[in-house]
Amino acid sequence: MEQHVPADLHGVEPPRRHTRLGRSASPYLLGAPAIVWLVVFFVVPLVTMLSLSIQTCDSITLACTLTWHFAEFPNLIGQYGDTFVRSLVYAGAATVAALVVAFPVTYWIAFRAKRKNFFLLMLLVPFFVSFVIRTTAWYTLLADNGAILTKLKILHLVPESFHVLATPLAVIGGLAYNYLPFTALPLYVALERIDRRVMEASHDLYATRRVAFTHVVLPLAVPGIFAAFLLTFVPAAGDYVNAAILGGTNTVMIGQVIQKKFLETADYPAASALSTVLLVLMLVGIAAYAKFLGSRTIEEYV
Amino acid sequence: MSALAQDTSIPSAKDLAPVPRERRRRWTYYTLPVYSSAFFLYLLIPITFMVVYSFNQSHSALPQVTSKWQGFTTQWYQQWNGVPDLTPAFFLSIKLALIATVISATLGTLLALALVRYRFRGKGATEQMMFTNIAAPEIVLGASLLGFFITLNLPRGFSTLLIAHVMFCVAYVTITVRARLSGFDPMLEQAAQDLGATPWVTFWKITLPLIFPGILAGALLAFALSIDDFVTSNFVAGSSVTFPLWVYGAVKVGIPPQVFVLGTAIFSAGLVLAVLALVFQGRAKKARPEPEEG
Amino acid sequence: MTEIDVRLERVSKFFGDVPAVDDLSLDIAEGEFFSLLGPSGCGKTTTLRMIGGFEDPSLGTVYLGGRDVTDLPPYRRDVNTVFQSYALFPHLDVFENVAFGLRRKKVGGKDIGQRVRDAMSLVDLEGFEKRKPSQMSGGQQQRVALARALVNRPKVLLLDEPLGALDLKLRKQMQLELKRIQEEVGITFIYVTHDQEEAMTMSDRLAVMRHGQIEQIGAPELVYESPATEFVAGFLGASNLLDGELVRNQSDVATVRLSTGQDIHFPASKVPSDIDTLVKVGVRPEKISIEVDEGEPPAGANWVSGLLRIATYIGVSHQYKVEGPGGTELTVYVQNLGAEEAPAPGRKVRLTWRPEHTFIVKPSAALSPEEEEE
Amino acid sequence: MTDQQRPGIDPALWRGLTQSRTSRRGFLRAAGVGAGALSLSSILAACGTAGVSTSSAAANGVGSAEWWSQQPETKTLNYANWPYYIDTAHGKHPSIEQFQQSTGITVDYTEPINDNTSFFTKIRPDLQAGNYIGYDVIVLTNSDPPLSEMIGFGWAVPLDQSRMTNFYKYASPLVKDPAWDPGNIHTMAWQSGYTCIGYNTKYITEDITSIQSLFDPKYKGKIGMMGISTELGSAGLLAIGVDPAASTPDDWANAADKLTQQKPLVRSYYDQDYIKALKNEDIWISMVWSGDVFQAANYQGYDTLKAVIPEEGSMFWTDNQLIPVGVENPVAAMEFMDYVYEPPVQALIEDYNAYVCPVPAARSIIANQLKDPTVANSPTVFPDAQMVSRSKPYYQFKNSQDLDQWNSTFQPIYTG
Repeated sequence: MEQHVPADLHGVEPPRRHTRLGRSASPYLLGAPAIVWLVVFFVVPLVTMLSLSIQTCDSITLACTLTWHFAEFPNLIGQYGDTFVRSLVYAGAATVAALVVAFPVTYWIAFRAKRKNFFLLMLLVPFFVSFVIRTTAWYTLLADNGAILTKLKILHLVPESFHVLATPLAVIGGLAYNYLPFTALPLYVALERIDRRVMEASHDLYATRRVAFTHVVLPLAVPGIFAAFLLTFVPAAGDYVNAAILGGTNTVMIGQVIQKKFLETADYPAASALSTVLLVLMLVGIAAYAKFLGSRTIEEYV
Repeated sequence: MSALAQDTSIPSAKDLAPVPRERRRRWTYYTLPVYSSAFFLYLLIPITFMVVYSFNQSHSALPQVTSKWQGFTTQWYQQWNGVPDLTPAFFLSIKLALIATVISATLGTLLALALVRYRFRGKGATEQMMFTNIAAPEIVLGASLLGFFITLNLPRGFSTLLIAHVMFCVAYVTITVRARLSGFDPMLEQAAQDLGATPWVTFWKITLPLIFPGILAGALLAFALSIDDFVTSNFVAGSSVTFPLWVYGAVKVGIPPQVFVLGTAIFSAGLVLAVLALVFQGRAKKARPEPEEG
Repeated sequence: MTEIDVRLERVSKFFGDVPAVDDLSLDIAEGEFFSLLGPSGCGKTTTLRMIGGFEDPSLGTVYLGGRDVTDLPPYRRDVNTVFQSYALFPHLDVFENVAFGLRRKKVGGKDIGQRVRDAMSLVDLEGFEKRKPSQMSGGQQQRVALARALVNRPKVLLLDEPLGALDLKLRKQMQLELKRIQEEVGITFIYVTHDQEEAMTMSDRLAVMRHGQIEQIGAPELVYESPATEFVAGFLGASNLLDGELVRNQSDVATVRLSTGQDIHFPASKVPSDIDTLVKVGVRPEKISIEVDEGEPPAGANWVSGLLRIATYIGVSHQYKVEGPGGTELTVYVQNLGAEEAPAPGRKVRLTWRPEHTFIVKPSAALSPEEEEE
Repeated sequence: MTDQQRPGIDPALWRGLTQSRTSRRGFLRAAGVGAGALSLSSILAACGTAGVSTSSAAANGVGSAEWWSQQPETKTLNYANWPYYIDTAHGKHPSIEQFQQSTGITVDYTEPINDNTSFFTKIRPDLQAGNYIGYDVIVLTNSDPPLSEMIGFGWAVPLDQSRMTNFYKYASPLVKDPAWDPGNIHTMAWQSGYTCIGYNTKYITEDITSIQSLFDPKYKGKIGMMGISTELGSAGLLAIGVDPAASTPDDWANAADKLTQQKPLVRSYYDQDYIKALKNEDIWISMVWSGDVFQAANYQGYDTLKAVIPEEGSMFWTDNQLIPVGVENPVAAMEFMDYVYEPPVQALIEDYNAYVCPVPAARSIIANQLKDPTVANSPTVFPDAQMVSRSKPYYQFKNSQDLDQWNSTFQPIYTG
């Protein structure tokens, strides 16, 4: 075979190549429609609204001017501090309840169930029924003279004056029920990922089932638990429909206040300021997640 | 060496009659399945209530849903469109959900492709934005969007509903499709291009068929989110009334049984679609090559 | 056969600031079975992907059949690839996988059927057309990938470690099969591998790459017998290298003086033109004979003394590890003829080889851990 | 509601419930189409515009006798009303058909108003510029700010009093010379309604006669109040014996104290959903809108529900027809606004919507000619003299500080 030695090209500069335009631009071309949509219809409105919290508005003419008026915040926190705390407590209780209720089920689906996809679908099934209808169904079922309480009262299991609606329990229960899929799915993702061999290894190293669970499964599921917590707690803290339908006088949540401020009294600075506080709480949660568990993993669980 | 000696002293398996052994299971083995069944039952309570009470008779001049069972009837199914304004609201929701699903599925798929395939400036920010979008309380989304539309002097109605629905669906679609894409071998696309397929042909012949179950799952999620949305729609609907908005309004005075009929219809359709998607996905998974050891 | 089919002209590829391929020039003749050999990260796959059009060179030009294709996307190049993971389309059956390229070229339906059948018989897979890739074994999938590429009758076939996923036995078999097919179809094959044995078995010529550059290029025998660098010598099989100084370089015999003061002689034609005085001399383990260090060394032969450390019986041969001059470990393979008693460890031994089996190389930088992994 | 009153499905009835007068107050406002819309756009609008009354009717002589005398008699009329508020049969509005036949004026009757504030927002830029907003007549409620803003900013054309013959002849005293528009300079009522007390006679056997019953500890946990600041505040004022229309901020504070003390007794602060709670028997007594209880008791079989106007009085709200500036067909507008005060015409409308009728003379026509005694004999459709005397007007907000103060006094009660 003849040797093909390339001609001596040294001394001539090789032509510099440009990456084909399509290649470098393609992520932008592909992503642009969705990104632009989100920036224009999510980020910009959000920032605009947040800026309202430091504006001053006239409630008849509704003229607002940017006054860098931060005084709204301490006022509102003073006035609605209890409501805020209540919202956080309810959302926290609902989230913990949802976690506790959902964890064994997701564990079962991830580790033991045969038709995983089917049961995952079952978790999502409530989504196919309007959330208003679901909540109304609970309302009807739990009414003071509704199907459930009447029977309990006939059996004298609860006193005649017992009621569930208009109590914190009803609101927390409603929140926990409605946000369950958001709790269950990240949990499932986290548990599904745990390598079965790690479990075997732990048994090999003399771990009982309980020890394997507490020392292997739980720590490995922590990012998922945190993601589930975030995805349940944050929307629940801002929710107002559950409290509006199922709650009563002393179960008012901050979402209801914001809604009233926005839609009834058009008190934009106050509503925006309250929303800002809510958002800040959420961002603190996300930041904490990113700090402790790395920002990469956030997306993996949603 | 002593272990080896011991080993050889054990009679070989052939010499022993097989001992029938049943795997002994402690009662705790059954707690999880039993608990899970109870959990799913609990999840289904309000849905069951809806389906069952869509067959409940009513003797009132103005039939409304109550928890009192008054006898079986299919009357409400025959008169499914008997409530004025509910039917248009229902169809508005269907139309809105369909269009929002198509748009968000398209945009979300494209974004997912960009996120999985490329590293680009702003990728991290995009992912953060998506997460914030998903986690943000709906009331904040709706309220800020309303303010924005008013600022732009955009009349509220179908178009603003559509914008809002795409806005809150697109991140979900992106995440779902991306999950599917990350298991996708990019070599397949290179192979197609190597065999003479242009990027366009490659997308239609290779990429799309393979990620289709992911897109379907994302679209299904988008459809469910859209048709169920109340809070955000509430802010941006203008004078349009969607199904959840109508129901929320009616809930305050008592809802007609037709709401349960239409709710059951949406639920059944969603279930059928989801099961189809499941079957489809199962088949697609079977068609994927098993990773070779080595 | 003298037609140049693929030419790379001063091609570089940077990922960020890191050069994966560094100012590489290469000509490959039509019909040649050419291998790019090197450890992982040497740039061999990147080079292949630039020929295929999957990577754009940062600098330089790629020619196919004399035509500048640097800016052409893969689907406009008359080149096909067999991917490492095969990249068979999971949703299409075998027939449609193989027919994919033909359909893109708008070949008529009848012709497609015929050509697919031909390709399938070429790779010995008649009758598998209706299977899905997932229903086939690794070896069968490999053949489908080959058929899918060959059916398009490309000018050049690129193979990216196509046998990497197969077990050893199947691999050996496929190596022969690939060579047979290549001879049958007469297409230029460019084959990327990190397995030197594989490269030597099949290639007409091979290029050993390191750090994005070609260390040596040539026929397998040449590269094996006369490696140009310490790296090539080490990468292509075991070799024994001794540090020394080039003291005499006359017309017919050259001499290298080892650190022990001993001289090693070899034909002057083996001395590369651009070599310095500090060199390494080497000899392949199978070229060495080993004997107990007694009496006069044979005249005209090169020899060194050492201490036998380990003797290993490996069936076809005996393998000896000897501590040579300056503590260098030397390896010796002795064919198992069953005639002699093997020397026992601990003995002083003498290693002897013929001057023409000696080679001389430039010292290279030490191997990085990733390279050694291979 | 006569000929359509089949059991089961009566579209009109359904509208009455879900899109009723009350639903517009409660649901659509809660639905966020309203106040939100108003404010943000105005933020922008108002940022650049200092004066709002550049197009003031009075400033340009619009609505003066001289102006009216110059207006041509056009043959079209664009009328904007709330949905399901006018008689409808077979897809037509008989009262309008009749008007068109007798006058030759073509009426384009539309139903774009779901909420006072959102509608006001839509028309506001045109009003500000003095443009024709596309409607010659619009209908706004006195208890919400937009009506007083329309009048205050001079955007409501003073009516031609000489063309109000039917009105002066037949209008009920409840809507004549109202507090929100003394002398009916700018408005003529369309329909009215009460915010009163509803209760379930199954649980409450005594006669409820006083608003104090809402504050009675023996109904603890079974009391419903409205979580709407104008309604709740007015109820509080009535309870401390202050006439809301004449109240002062000091009174508000006292009323708020009273309401705050009441809070432990209250099951929940409702908007329109109080009616469901009443029907479910979750609450026994509540602030209600009269129409809801009327419909629940008469059409839905909740016959133990009863609405009463207590001796302290009840808040009385009215939807008002008015002519916006920039009007193109003012004469036709006047004609139609006055036309609906003809008793036979009003009887048609009233029998359809069953709110508080502004024309007492329509009663006998409904009873005798339309043969619908339920509507004719309802005290909430045709209030008797005692009820009229107990009808209380809402407080009229003077300025933004006023409104702010009201809201910040009463809103924390139900949002705290």
